[in-house]
Amino acid sequence: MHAHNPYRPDLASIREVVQETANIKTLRVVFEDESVMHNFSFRPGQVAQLSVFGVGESTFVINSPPTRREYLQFSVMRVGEVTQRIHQLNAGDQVGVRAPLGNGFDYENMQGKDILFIGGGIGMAPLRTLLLFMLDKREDYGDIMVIYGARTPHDLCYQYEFDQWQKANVNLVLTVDNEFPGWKERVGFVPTVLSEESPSPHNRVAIVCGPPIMIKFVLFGLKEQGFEDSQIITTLERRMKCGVGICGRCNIGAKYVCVDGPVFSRQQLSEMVNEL
Amino acid sequence: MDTAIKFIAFDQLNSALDRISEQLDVWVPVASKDQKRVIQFAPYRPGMTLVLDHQTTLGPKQVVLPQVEALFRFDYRKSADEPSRQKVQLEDPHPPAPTLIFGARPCDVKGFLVLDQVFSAGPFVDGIYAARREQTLFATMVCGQQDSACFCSSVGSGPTDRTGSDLWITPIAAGYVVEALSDRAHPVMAWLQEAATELHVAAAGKVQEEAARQQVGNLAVDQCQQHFLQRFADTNYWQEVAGQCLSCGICTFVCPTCYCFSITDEMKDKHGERIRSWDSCMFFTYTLEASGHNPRPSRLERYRNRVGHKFSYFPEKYQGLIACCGCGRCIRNCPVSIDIRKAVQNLQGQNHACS
Amino acid sequence: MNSDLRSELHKKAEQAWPDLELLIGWQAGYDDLHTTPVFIRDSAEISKLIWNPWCTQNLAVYVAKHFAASSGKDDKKIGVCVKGCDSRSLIALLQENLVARERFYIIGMPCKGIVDLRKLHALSGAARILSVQVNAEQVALKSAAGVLHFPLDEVLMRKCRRCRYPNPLIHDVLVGDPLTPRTDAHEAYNDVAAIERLSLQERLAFWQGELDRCLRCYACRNACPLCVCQDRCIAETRDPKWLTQYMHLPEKFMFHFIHALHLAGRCTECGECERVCPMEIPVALIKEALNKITLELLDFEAGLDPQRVPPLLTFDAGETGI
Amino acid sequence: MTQSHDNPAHKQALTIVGFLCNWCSYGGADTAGVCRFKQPTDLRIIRVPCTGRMDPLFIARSLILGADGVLVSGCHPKDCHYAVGNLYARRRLEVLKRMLPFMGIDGDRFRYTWVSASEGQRWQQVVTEFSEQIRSLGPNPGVTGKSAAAATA
Repeated sequence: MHAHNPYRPDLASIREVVQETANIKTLRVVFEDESVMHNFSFRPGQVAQLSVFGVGESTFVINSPPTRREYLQFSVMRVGEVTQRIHQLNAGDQVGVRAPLGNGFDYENMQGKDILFIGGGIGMAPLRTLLLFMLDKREDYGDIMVIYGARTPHDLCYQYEFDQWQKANVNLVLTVDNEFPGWKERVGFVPTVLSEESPSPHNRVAIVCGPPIMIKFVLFGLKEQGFEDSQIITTLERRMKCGVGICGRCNIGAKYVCVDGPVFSRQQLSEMVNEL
Repeated sequence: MDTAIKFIAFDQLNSALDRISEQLDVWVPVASKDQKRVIQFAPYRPGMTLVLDHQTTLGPKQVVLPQVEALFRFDYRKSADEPSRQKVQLEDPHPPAPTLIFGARPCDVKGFLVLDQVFSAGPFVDGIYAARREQTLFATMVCGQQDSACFCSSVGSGPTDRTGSDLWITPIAAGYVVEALSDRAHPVMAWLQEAATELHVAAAGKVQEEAARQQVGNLAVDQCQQHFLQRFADTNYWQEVAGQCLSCGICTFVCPTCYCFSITDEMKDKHGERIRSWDSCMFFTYTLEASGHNPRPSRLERYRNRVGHKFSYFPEKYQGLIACCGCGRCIRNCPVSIDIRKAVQNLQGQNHACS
Repeated sequence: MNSDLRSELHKKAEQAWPDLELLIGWQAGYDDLHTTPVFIRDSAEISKLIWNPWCTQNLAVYVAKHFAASSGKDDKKIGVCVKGCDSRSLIALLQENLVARERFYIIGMPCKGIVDLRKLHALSGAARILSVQVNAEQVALKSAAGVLHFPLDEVLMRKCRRCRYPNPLIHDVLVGDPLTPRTDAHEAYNDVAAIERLSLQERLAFWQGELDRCLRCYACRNACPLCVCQDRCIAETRDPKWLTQYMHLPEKFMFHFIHALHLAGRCTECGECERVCPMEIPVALIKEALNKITLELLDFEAGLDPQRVPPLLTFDAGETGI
Repeated sequence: MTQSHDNPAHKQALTIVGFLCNWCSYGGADTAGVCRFKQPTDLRIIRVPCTGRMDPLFIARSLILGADGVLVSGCHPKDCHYAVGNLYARRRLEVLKRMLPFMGIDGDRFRYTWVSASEGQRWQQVVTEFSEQIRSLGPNPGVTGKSAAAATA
């Protein structure tokens, strides 16, 4: 980040583009200035503003972990003007990156605990960061369970990594909304699968990210399982512009999602005004 | 160093400003050519007629936070090593020139004290704003004109509030008495030629006293921070105070303390700018997400956020500072005469039956 | 006079109340010179309703939204108070099937004209206005500088001085007696004609000078009862991107030009766009010019006959001359 | 669409934007080309599905930004590929044409006309006439604000 001009991105180039699903691409990006790349540090869960000059900027979580520093990875779902353009980019193309922004996950407080990741669709992206970070420090954490759902098997991101996750002793539960030819894993919505699995809340942290409707029912489900508000972590999305707590739009009450978030515990959310 | 109190006779005002504007960029309140009641700050040019006996339609906010400004420029150029590729070059905006805002009101200056928190208090500092703020001097005039929409005394300011000003102007029968309030004012004082006489100073003292006696507005804002939060979910209340809102941007655009902005890229051919432009929390698109979700979809939520931001969220974040300067512009200019004082005054009290 | 009409309004509102779920009217604003719309959902609040020469807002602006939100449960209607000009906006909404007549109870207010605050302020100069009394055709303005008297006509809004329809063209009940219109259609376009007398260059310079003040606050758009797509406006969409966010003249010019063109054959000349503009840009003139064109070319005036279709929403295969 | 050129020397070449309906006038222009009818070269053609697609915005934007002329051409009335598209269009276009001068933009810089796919000769005539008309009007200053009096006194 530029101290005098927090709106000015650092130039970066795309090293590789991975087509995850029909409308999600993953970009692997390196800063052009080697010293920027070398000195770059961040917490899992922190975000970046990715720009295409002439089109605009959008916010994405850095979904590569801080422990793997050869590139920064972003997964981008095509929904609006900027993401449309990002999807047209190829390896070698230039982008702007302002990072790290936001608070990131409080992983220190998760050490020694069992972890439950619950993700839906593109919502797996922030979870992947923390998951890989934990896998790189596997001994610091207890059981790791991942419940990951998408509409169809084709809508699951990071499929090429599932094997590695499982090899690292991750209990990976995959589910899709409806029956699908050749699909051998679970079928049903994430909240249903959660109640079927019914993981014990004892000494466990649940980290939830996905579409608003999924989050709503998962939070309800977790409550039923006996999870306390402080054991439930989620990430919020808001329309952002500046990313540095100035431009004003991403507030929920006095909190700005861009600097005070995007990671909030359910406890924190319950203390904020209800304007999601 | 010239620390004497100065005097500008009415007929000497332009020649004084001519001298100052040779050294600094000077912004003054002037009436629009065709609509005499539309008064705005504009760069001073010799011969201009200043309007100093009316509050301006738009405060001087735009001098430090222009309605549109470039955050940086970008240019696509052919890459030297790979001619088929375009490489981007970025360029920061030019540093600002020293500027004097002449003839602002205490409420106008109070607005900047609010903006300063947002742009300069961190965690990130907006260097573009901070540099311009650093270069800007305020010659503020004691305020003798209040109307039924003014309420500056209610929000910790008042007609003689000198906080944040560098020079202090008092209009008397013969002209303007000018005092320096900060060290930064001394060069400007030196360019003013006529020293004030004892009579001038005494007359100015009278005007000050008279203005200081004015209690402008009777809104009580203590504890509005908590009262707002208690009122937050009371839909009937917000319907009552802002059901008539048209969701236009007037209140935010004329507000000295509203600063929210949008950032967009504008490009022509291979050159462009990332600009910031005033945005309004009253607009539907302000919080509209690409997915179509909008956390503040209706006018009530947006108005509630505006009140909350000024009277609850802001003081919560910045040591009790209320993000309102009581200038009354939002009330005066609202097409449907929504009164933010009423919205704040009634926060306290029983949750509403649909009255 | 006003107090009689006010009690008549209260009485008629009381009578209608059993059939209403909501009544939209005017109430006192933050001072004597300002009124603000009120949404009455409880008969106890009917006493808040006022009627006087300050009731400036065109309440038809709220009608489409409340119509869309209303369930129409128990056949209850939405009541709305309209002046002559406002009633035309309501008819225009009916013409475009944006609202349904049977869902509304229309309280018509024959109107002698609304006071233009800007004219009052111009008359009082720098002196603060302390009070204003309107008695029949006379106005007494008391300011710090003294009391001024002048004819009411002198301080009426521009739209009122050219008003052809002081009586609501559509109503379920009238408050007060119908009034005689003041001008004929020919004189109504005097202000447009004045601009037309300028040379092309002068007209361009005039509009450039006026529109340059625009802040793009979009109050003119949002106060318009017929600007029904305001949350999806070309002024703000980025895709397609018709306008940049720059404050350059072409952007402002384009916005106002298109805003007016979207109202061609639809604008009912309620003048709200012009009244609400904080920069006092005479934007209603642009729409009046378009209305003059649609009147001459297509023999159509918006907001008169609920059965007629606005001319640009239809066609006539047989028409000649275009 | 083209922004006005600041340098008058560039103005030798005119910028005329032509919006041609896909079914008639675009074919007409093609016919004129195939028949090798000589035409002025100032017209930049944008193909639209129907003149009914013509949002007056396209024309206003072109002229505001300094296009020297705008020509809209479609099927003859009652001959529209979509039956009635051009019947809607002609009302809109006529209203726009009469509106332009009120805002200070010369209405002669805008013309709408009907040319069928077989009328190559007519197309040649329309383009030639319109180009000459625009040439005689000279460059369009657009709405740049440069000639506007300063907003404040």
